[in-house]
Formats: sequence, structure tokens, C-alpha cells
Amino acid sequence: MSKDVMADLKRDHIVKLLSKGVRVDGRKFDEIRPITIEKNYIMSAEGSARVHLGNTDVIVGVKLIVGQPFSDTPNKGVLTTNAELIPLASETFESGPPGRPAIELARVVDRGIREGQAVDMEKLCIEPEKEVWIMFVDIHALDYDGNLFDAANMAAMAALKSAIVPAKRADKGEDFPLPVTHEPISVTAVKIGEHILVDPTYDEEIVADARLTVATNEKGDLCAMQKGGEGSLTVDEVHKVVELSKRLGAEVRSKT
Amino acid sequence: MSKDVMADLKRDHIVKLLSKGVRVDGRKFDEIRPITIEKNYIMSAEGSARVHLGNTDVIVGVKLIVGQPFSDTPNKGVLTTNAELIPLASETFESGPPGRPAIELARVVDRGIREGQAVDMEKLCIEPEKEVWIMFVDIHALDYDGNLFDAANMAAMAALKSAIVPAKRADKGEDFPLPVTHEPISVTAVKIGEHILVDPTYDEEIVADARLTVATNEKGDLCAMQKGGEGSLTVDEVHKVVELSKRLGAEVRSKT
Amino acid sequence: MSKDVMADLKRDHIVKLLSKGVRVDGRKFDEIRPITIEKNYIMSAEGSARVHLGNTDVIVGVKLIVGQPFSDTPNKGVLTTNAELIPLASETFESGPPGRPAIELARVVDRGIREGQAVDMEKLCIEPEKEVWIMFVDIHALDYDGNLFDAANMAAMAALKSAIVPAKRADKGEDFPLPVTHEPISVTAVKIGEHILVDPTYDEEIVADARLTVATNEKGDLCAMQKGGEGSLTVDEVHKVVELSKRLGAEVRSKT
Amino acid sequence: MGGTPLPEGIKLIDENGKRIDGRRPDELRPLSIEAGVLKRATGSAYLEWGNNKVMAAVYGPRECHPRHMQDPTRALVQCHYNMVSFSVDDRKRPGPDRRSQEISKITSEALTHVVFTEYFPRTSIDVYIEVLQANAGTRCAGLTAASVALADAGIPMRDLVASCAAGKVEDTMVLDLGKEEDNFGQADIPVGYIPRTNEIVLLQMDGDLTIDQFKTGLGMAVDACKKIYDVQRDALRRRYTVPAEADEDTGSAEVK
Amino acid sequence: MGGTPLPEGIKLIDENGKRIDGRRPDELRPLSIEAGVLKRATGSAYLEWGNNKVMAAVYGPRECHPRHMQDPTRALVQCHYNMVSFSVDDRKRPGPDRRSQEISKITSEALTHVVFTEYFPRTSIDVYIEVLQANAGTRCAGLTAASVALADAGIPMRDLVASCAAGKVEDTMVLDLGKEEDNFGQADIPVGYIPRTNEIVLLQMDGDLTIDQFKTGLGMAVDACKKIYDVQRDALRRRYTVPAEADEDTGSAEVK
Amino acid sequence: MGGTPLPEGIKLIDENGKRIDGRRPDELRPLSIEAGVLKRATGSAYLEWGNNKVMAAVYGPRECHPRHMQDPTRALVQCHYNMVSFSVDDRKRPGPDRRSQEISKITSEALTHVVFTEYFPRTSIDVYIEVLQANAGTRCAGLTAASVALADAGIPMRDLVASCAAGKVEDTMVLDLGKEEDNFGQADIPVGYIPRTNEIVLLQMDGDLTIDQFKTGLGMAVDACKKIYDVQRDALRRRYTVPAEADEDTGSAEVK
Repeated sequence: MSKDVMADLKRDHIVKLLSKGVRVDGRKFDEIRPITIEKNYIMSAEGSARVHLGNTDVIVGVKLIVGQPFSDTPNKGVLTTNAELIPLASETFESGPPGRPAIELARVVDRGIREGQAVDMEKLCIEPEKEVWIMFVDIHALDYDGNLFDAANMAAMAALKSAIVPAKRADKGEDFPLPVTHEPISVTAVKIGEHILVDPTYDEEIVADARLTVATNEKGDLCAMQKGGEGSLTVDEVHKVVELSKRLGAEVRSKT
Repeated sequence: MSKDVMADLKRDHIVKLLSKGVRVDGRKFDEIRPITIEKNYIMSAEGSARVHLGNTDVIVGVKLIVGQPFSDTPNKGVLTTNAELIPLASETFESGPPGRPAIELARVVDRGIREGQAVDMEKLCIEPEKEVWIMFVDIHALDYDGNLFDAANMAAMAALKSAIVPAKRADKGEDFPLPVTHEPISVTAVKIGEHILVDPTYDEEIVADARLTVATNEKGDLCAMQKGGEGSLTVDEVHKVVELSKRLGAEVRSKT
Repeated sequence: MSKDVMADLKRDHIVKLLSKGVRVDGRKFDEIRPITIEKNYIMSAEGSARVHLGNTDVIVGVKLIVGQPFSDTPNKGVLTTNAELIPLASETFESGPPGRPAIELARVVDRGIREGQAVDMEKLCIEPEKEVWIMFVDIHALDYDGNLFDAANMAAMAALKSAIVPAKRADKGEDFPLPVTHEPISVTAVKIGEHILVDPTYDEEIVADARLTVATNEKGDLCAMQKGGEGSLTVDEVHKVVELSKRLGAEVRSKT
Repeated sequence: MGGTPLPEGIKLIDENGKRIDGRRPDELRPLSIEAGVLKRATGSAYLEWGNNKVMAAVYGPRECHPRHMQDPTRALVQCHYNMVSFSVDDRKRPGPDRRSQEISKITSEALTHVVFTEYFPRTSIDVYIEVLQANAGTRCAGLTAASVALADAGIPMRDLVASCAAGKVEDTMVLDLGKEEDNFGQADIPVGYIPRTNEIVLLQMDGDLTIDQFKTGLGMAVDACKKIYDVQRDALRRRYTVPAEADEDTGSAEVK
Repeated sequence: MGGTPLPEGIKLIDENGKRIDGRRPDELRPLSIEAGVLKRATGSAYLEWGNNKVMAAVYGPRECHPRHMQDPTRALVQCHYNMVSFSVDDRKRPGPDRRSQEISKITSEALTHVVFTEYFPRTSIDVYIEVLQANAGTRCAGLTAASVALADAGIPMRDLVASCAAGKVEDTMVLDLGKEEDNFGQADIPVGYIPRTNEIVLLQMDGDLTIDQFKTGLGMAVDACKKIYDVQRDALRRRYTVPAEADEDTGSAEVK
Repeated sequence: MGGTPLPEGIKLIDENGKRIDGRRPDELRPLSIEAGVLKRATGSAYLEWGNNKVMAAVYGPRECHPRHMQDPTRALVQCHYNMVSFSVDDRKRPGPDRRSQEISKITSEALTHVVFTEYFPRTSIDVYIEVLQANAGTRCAGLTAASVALADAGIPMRDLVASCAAGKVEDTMVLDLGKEEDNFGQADIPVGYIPRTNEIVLLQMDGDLTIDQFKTGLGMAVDACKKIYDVQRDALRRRYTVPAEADEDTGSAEVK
């Protein structure tokens, strides 16, 4: 029960500050934490990036191997996104096969890449119906201080942009950069009481009522969205987060 | 321990009634509950049926896909029977991969179909050693009020009889009805004290000493049998159940 | 906690005897228990042996099937070693997929066979890059009274030496004996207090500080080594065990 | 979503603005719900929506296993969404996949919001959703059915959750996508909504939408949820107000 | 069963009524049992029956894990039947398959009937059956061996269970099918029987039998169980009555 | 090890006795360690060693789950070694394989020796080692990093464990094998060592070595561990003695 008492105290503290317009770490409600991106961090991956979003630390590796296309998309490469929320990154993560939070993370990042048409998948076709490039995007959390969705999205995009298709090694012609044509960026906000704040820390996440992740593309259009959490949002709150995501997504894109 | 007290009370009640020749629901000892069968219940399946046997509710879907034969039966289709005893159907069923009760159910239904030669498996050969039809019979319990064995057997037979082999979709000629040539029907009886009663309800099953399922064909011959439960049967009791199954199996067959 | 009290008492007893130069079963510190080997114990295996090492009882079966080589060794057969520490053999073993002790056992036995070049793997190539013999070495413990490493190593070597490659059955020419060219033998010692003793019993193993397994070949060279246990060894102790293993390994080899 | 090209000669919207199944853009598929259809479960609901067939059952509140998951302050609402193997054209392997785990997570969160979980500390309320036949929109169908099943189980709830999706098809915003629209459409927005309090408890989106299109779509989905809510209430009303005529009057409510 | 055609030129019964291995129709294969062969287990038995080799071990009564499976009124008899990977011609993947789980279930039920489980509430009595070499009839061999192992463990029992199968081969009822008879025969009836009380505790059947043939077969199996029972008792008698000569006199009883 | 032939034209040791990467036989690859790099973990260390990149984190002492694994007399040190999917050229399937389980076991044993486990009865100290980029020698790198992470976590320890391998390449004994040397070398000897007390806590060997070569190799590895120990202590010293300058001074110690 101590856990709940602590959560209650923490929540009271956070809400009290928010009602004065202040976040625990001093940020504005619509301010994203500092971002650092190290591209090509892993030389055994075809593309990789390690992203710090505040204290949240995520590494993404992209591997490309030759395989078969799906029968309904015979002339397109295949995207497979996987997330491991390993217990190294947080005491709230468990060993074993990915649980529901890891699956949700992987699927939301996947949806951003896929629906945002980040990669020209037709250029990953080697021979229609026979051979295409299978693209594995593997997300590893190293340190969890909230908002894995956006950190993983940024790391995935950076890793994709740094990736080289290893065609030569596979005897399929010359190497070429992975054809990244769009850059969907997700921005996540949480609702705590009446307040909407972006890029939540761990403490903000665990006391939040609801979470909304919105991915936008360069045109400012929407490509993916995911609500989480047991709380609710009003239609107006949804639209507010959509606008925030569009504006801040463009900012993030310009930096990365 | 309350569970055991309840089971004891329930058993006392049931046995007392049985000694007066009465079952809790008023049926005769050799009387099967009302049967309703809805064939072609699922349009995404090649064949399907939903069966109510009293309050027991089971749905079976048959899917047919092209695959490889087993090496020792190069000119025959393949039968795969699977049962999911999902927790939706009873608080006694657990999530996760099929446990021993589900496996036993699938294997007994499978044995009835297979040994009763319900389907002419040679007609499911497309090209010997190369291609045959793989037939999946998937059993899903929806509501469990005893005697899943017989309900699943009936639903499986009805689903098979309604199934169309989707040859056209697989580019293997014209569609044709699944060649069902025999109709093995199983009848299950339980022993409670000295009494033998057919088609047990949930309450009768959990207080029963032993269970015997016997599948017979149109000729009245036996094709499969399975005893269950921790109690014993005498040779005479076995023969009594065999005779009951033959007689009642013919009745069920005439109705379905 | 009773377990720990018992372990402490057992340890006191064993150490007191050792300090007088005596082992519980009367053996010398460098004495291996009696060995019996039954070769070709299992007719369904291509090679097999059941080994008693004192009361430790292990059975190994070798199966050979046609399969594909690894891409980096296109002209060599494939060795796969597996150990099942089934609960039949000891109350300390658990049901389910192999745990860490079983995996360590399999990998150490595998390392002895592989690095000791027990089998001429090139002779197990049927057609380079296409077809080779896959060799399964399956270790089953039946009764666990300590030192499974050496018992399994002996049983594996005896099973390999008895194995016939079933080429005829697979339509790949005439049967031939598995080409066993070297015979690595492992000897395991434990450290209890200041004492080093070989071929530990179960009781000696559970009170031991550390374990060292050393496999040597006919020339007396080393091919595999594995320390286990939470205790430490000095460099001198390691060298002492190496010398013991070389000497006793030759003795064992001469007997088997 | 995301660009499977429409097969030659197929138009999703005709010159009269009618959709491929003849519906207007803001028209729902036929929906019927029946509450209390299972005997064993605490509560249940069966739903047909277009060609979807969904069964939902609720067990609990009951003891939560494993114990370390118990929350001393409230009940856990644990939803298990599953598609049966024969619910889709290509047989689905039994057992949870990543998609169903994500849906289970967001459905659990949406339902938790409306249940008075604080009345039942340390317990679990288990919600099972079985998709028997799938034809686009199953997560909305499942949430809608589960909500009725919870009410049928007598679980105290703030209100029912209604759920429906909007989407974009040939640049037109439409309601409640059918299968072809789902396969070849441009965007999908599943929404879970509480009409009485105007709360959004489930929200996802994938595809490509301008912000205005999204606003339109969200509005259409919210409006539709109000109609669905009436069907849900109707099903519960029939269940509870006419028990005497239950046998004759089990017809289902239809969307007007 | 079920119709694998007999290879050209092979006859299962010759003109003199002799079977393919020279036996008369009602003749058992040679059977020997040795009790108390393992040191670590509470009780054990090793059995050779024709070309079957089976080891059975019993542990317990001991604390039942996991706790929620404990029965406060009695012990659970939990049987684990397993075929080792090299016990059959085609290597079997380690771990339980559906067949072995079914056999484990019905063997557990059969053994539960004879154990005084009420003497050991909350405990588990674990029975492990390892088929080292399989040659038709392993479930009967396993039940027969397990029964002796339970007695060897000193578990209080009503009586021993003996087990044997009858079958139909070329329209003739025969006892104790061998491998070819099992592969190419027409029916199989495994029976578990308690001679002293005339109780059937295990019964299965598959194939095609008239009711008369079944009666004949069941009678043959029951008669054979009486002989097997003598071999079981003999093994136990040797184990307990001549401990002084145990070392010399470990020869096994044979069927007369 | 074990004989993959060296590709044509590649020499692992040149005429000047220099190795393929230019090192002398007794020269380590560059090594740097940084302690305290993760916020969420109790302790952590990041290590780069040649082209290996390894993150280690420690959580605990904390309650040990599952409960039946608790030791009432001490803490369990549970190590989980893992290679991330993109750490190697061919994508590794996520999840533990047999190799990583073996390494986890021996690393757990080695670390247990230096932790004062008796101070924290019933708890678990969990050590997570994630290999982000692998380039030969990862088990030594992991043990070295884990040891620093334990100290960083403030866990009372007898001393640090340093770890390094020696090996044989073209008949020469060399230190700290690189990737080509690992692939094409003749032997490998990973060692875990406590310099202050001269204790070996981890030791493996595979390949082919004379006893003299082994002595030389073990000596080289032990000497190298003393240097590594200095780097470990340096990392901890920087972590704890200059907190004021932490932001500027996070450069890593290098092997002199």
C-alpha cells in the first residue's frame, strides 16, 4: 500500500505545482526536454541511433536482411518493429517476452513509420513476389524517465536516416542509403487533472490520467495517434493536443 | 475448503435424487438434452456449426488450406483438431496454451473423426507427395454446462458436412463439398455411485466417479472410446455404456 | 531454513572427515568411482550408451539426420548437444524447458566433443553447402548422485563410438561407423575448504565451494574447461586440477 | 491503411456518393446486441455488427491471481480480446498476437474508466471478448459488447462505453468502415466514447488525415456512439424488464 | 490405426495363425520388471516389455507447488509421461507433446484411484515415466511400471494397477500389439485393470470394432492384466524379501 | 575456436610479431569505463572495450520474486547477460539463448563470491548486462562492467572482479582476442580474477592447448586483470570524488 500512498503524495505535489503553472522540473507545459541524438552508434547495425530525451535514454538499431514479401504487397519491403523494455531500464519492466506496454510502444512507433510513409518501401523490393528487404527496427530502452514513445520515435527516425542497405554483402548490387522520404514525428502529451503537458517525465506519467500520442508529417498532417491511460479526454482536449503535436513536431523535426 | 464442502453437498443431493431414479433436471438416465445445430454459422470458415446441447454451447470452424502430406500418407489430406477451452466459457478454464483437458477433448474428437473415417482423406490429395488439403477442425467452447465431448463431436460433424473445399481460391480447380462419407457420433456417460447416466450436465460431471465416451458409426460399430475420471468401471458397466452409445448415437445421427 | 541447517551439518561432517584425509564413501581424493558402460543400449538410436558412475546414472542417445550445413562451415556436419535434467533423476530438477544447470551441462559436454575434435565432421558432409549429417547428442540423467559432467561426457563418447551413420535408410549410400577420431575425456574436481577431490558425489557437490571440469585428449592436451560454483580457485589449484585431469583422464580412457 | 492500392475497377464511393455496400457516408452497418446469452459467465453479451460476430463475457469481481498483481485499493479490469482461428479468411494461429494484446490493453483502460473499481479492492474483473467472425471494426464491436456484458454482470458502472470508428475513403470521411474500406481506405479512427459525459476513453488513428479531416471524422464517430449507446441500453432493458416473456422475446434491437 | 495400408508382401498373421513375431494371438511379449533401481527417487521401477524400455520413478508425498493447486483433503497424484528424444526412429523433439499430455492425464487418473490420497492432504505424489525405447504399448508399459514404483516408494495403495492392450489385426483379435501390428492394425484397446477388485481404471479404443470384437478384446486384455499383475508382485517381492542377497539376485521376473 | 580455417591471404600474426589489429601479443584493446550513467538503476556502468559496447545496471537489494527462490540466509545475485538484436552482424533473435544463459550463470557465480550477500537475507540483487555492440570478449567485458555497477550501487563487496581472456592464435599465446582472432584462433581462456586476493572466480577454456600454453595464457590473463582492475577503480573514483565537476569531467579512464 505504501506504493499508493507515495503515488498519492507525488500526485498532490505535482498537481499543486501545475495549478501554479509550474512543472516539477521547471519546464513550460508545452516544452520538450533537451534532445541529444548520436547517430551510427552501433557499427554492427545497418543504421542506429541513441537518443537522450532528458534522462530518458533509448537506442534503436535497424537491421536489413533479404527475405520474402507478404503476398498482398509483392513489390514492397517488409517493416518489423520490436521493442524490448528490459529491466535494466526501469524496475517497472520485467524479464521475458515483451508485455503489453512494450507491444504498445512497438506498434505505435511502427504505425508512425508505416502510416507516415517514412520509407519508400517499393525501393526495398529486389524482385517482386520473390525477394525484398526485411527491415527490423529494434527499440531498446536503457533508462526510463518517461515518454518512451517520442524518444523511440526520434531514435527510430534517426536510425532509419543513417541506415545503409547492405546490398553488396548480400550480393544484390551496390549499397545504397535507406530511402527515407518522410519524417513523421510523434509528440506525446498527458492530462493531469485539468492540465495538458507535453513530453512527460516518469513521475508525470505515473500520476497522469490519460496520455495522447500524435504523429504528424512535414505537411502538418496526421499519420498516427494513440490514447493511453485509464482517464478520459474531451474532444477539445484531443484537438488541443493535435495542435500542440503539429507545432512541436515541426520544431523537433527541424532539430533532428 | 468451501469448494469441497459445496461439492460434497451437491453430490449428496444428486445421489439422493438418482437413487429415486430422478436427475436434477428431470431427465431420464438415458436421455440426451435438447440439441440445436446452426450450420454455416461463420462465413469466414469453410465449414462451421454452433451447437447447443442443453446449455452447453460449442462452435466449430473448419478451415482448409493447401499444404504438404505426411511422408507415410503421401496421398491423403491431413487432419488437425484443436480445442480451446477459453475462460469465457467457464471459470474453471484458464488462459494460455491448451491444458490437459483441452488436449484430451481435441484428441478424442479427432479420434472419432479419424478412426470413424468421417472424411475420405484420399479425395483431399491434390498431388501425391506434393500437395494435399490440410483440414483444421477448431473447437471453441462458449458456454460449458457439461459434456463438451459430445457437443464438440456433433459440432465438428455438422461443420464438416457443411464445408466446401475452396479449390478455386487456391487455384486448384473447382470448389467441391468436403467428402464426408461416415458420421461417427459419440455418446458420453458418467458413473455416479452405482448409476450410469448419459449426457451429464456440469454439476453431474464434477461429482461423477468416471466418464466413458464411445463413438459409433452408422453400422453400430465402435470407432473410438475414452474413459476419464479417477473412478473405475466394471466390465459390465463398460458394455452397458457401449450399448447405450450405439442406440443413442443412432438417435442423434438421425436428428442431425 | 531446515535445508540450510542440514547443509551446514553435512558440510561440517564432510570437512571434518576430509581433514583426516577421508571421504564419506572411503575413496581417495583422486579416486574416481566405479564405471560401468552399456553401449548400444537403445536400438532406436544410431548410437547410445548408459553409464553408471557410482550411483550416478546417465543415458546418451545419438541420432543422425540429413540436414543443411551452417553457412560458415559448408563442408562439415552439425553437432547439437542437448541435456534434459528430468525430475525423475533428482528432486532438485524441475519440469519444463532446460534450465541453466542443464544448459551448462550440455554446453560443457558439447565443448569437449567439439573442441576435442572427437568426430571428423568433414566426413559427415554429404554434399558441400547442401546436405550434411546433423548429429544430435541427447543426454538424459536417470539418477543423480553427483558429477553429471563426467558421466555425461563418458556416455556421450561411448555413444558416439557405437554410432552407425544410417546412410542407407536416407538413401545416401552405405551405412558407416561414425568417424570418431579423438576421445576427449573430462575429469571434474571440487574444492571443499582447502581440499581438492575428484568425481564428487551429490553430497560433496552441494557443499563444495567451487568446481572445475577439465577435458583432455589422448596427447594430454587440454580441449575444454569450465569452472562452476560461487567459490574461488587459486592459480595453483587450477594447475593441480589440470594435472589430475590429465592423469585420470588417461586412466578413464584406457578403461572405456 | 497506408496504401494498399485499390484493385482495378473497384470504386469505394460511387457517383451518387454511396459506398461500396450501399451506405451513405454517415451510415452505420446494422447492429444488434443481446445481453445475458451465456449461463456460466457473470454477465455476457452477443453482438452482430455488419458481418462481425462478437461474444463478450464477464467474470468477477473475483480473487485476483497472481496475488502480486492485486491492487489493495481497487479492482483490476482485465480485458482479453481474441480472434478465433476461423474468424478470418486466412486461418489465424490460436493464441494472443501483438495486435490482440494492444487491443486488450486499450480496451482494459477504456473499461476501467467506467467501472467503480474502488468498490472491489484486491479483485479482478475479467472481460473476455471473442471475435467469432471478423469483418472490420472488431475492436469497436468488442468494446461495445464488453460494456453491455459488464452491465449485465451487475458491475456498478458510471456509464456504458459506446465505440465506433470513422475513416477516410477516396478522400471522403465516412463512418464505420467495412472490410473493403478498411483494406483499401486512407485512414481509420476508432473511438470509445461516453455519451452522457462527453468523454473519450479510447482513441487511435492511422493513415493520413488533415487536421480538419480528423475533426470531421472524430465528430462523426462521436455522433455514432450516441446511437450505439441507445442500442446498448435497449439490449439491457430487454434483458431486465421482460423476464416473463424472455423465451419468446429474444429478438435483438436494431439500429434505426 | 485407421488404415495405413500394409506394405506389399507383409502378412501380420500367417497361415498357422501365428503373428509376425511368432506369437500366438493371446500371447504377451516377454516382460520383466525390476523395482528399486534408482537411488535418488522415493520409489522406482525399470521395465522391459518386448522392445520397450521404461523407467518409472516416484517422488513424494511432498509439498505441492504451486500452492493454489493443493487439495486440502488429499494428495494429488501427478503423472508425467515422456518419451525421450531417441526412443523412436525419428528423433522426437524434447518436451511434452499433445499425445504425452493425454497419456499423462489418463495415467494420473488411473493411479489416483489406487492410492490412499486422503492420507496425505495438501501434498503431491509425482510419478515420472520415461520411455527410453518405444516399441508399441508404451502407455500400458508406463502405467504398469509406475504402479510398481509407487509401491516401491511405500505409498499406501488399495492395489496395483496392471495394464495391457488388445487389438485387431487382419480381422483377428490379438493381445499386446507389437510395432508392425500397431502401425498396420485395425484397432487398439489399451486397458488399465485392478485384478483383485475387477475394476477398469484406464480404457481407450481406436480403430474399427464390432461390439462383439470389442468384448473379446476387452476380455483378452483383462486376462492378460492378471498375468502382468503377477510379474509386478514378483518384482516387489524380490525387492523386499531378499535384501541380504540383493547384490547377487537382481535378475528379473519373466512372464511364464 | 575449433578449426574454422583462416581465409586465404589473412595472417593473424605478422613477421614482426604484431597482431592483425597491430597489437603486441600481451596488449589489451583500449578500455574505458564510466560509472553511474543511468538514472533509474541503483548502480550502473558503461564500458567500451575495443569495439565492444556494454551497459551494466544493478537493481537491489530488493524483494526476491518468486518467493520460493528466496534464501533466508542471504541475497541472491542474479545476473542476466543479453546481447541486443543488432549487436552482431546477423540479427540475433531477441530473448535468451543457451549461450547467454550459460554466461549469466557463471557471471552470477563469480559476482556472488565478492558480494556480502549475508547482509541482505531474502533479497535479490539483480545485475543486467546488455551487450549493445559485440566484438569478441563480451563475457569478460560484461563481468568487468557489472562489477563496477555493483560498486556504484553501493552494494558492500569484498573486492571488484576484473575479467579478461587470453588465447592462442597461430600457435602464439596472446591477450584479449579480437574478433578475427576469436573466429580463426585456436583457443580462448576467459578469466575472472580478484587481484587483491589472487582468486579466480570465473574460468573457461576451449580449443587446443598444451598444459604449458595454458599456464602461459592463464598468467597473461591474470596479469591483464590487474590493469583492468585499475581502470575499474579509476571509474569509481571519478564517480565519487569529483561530484562538483561532474558535468565537465565525464571523460573516461583509458588503459595506459
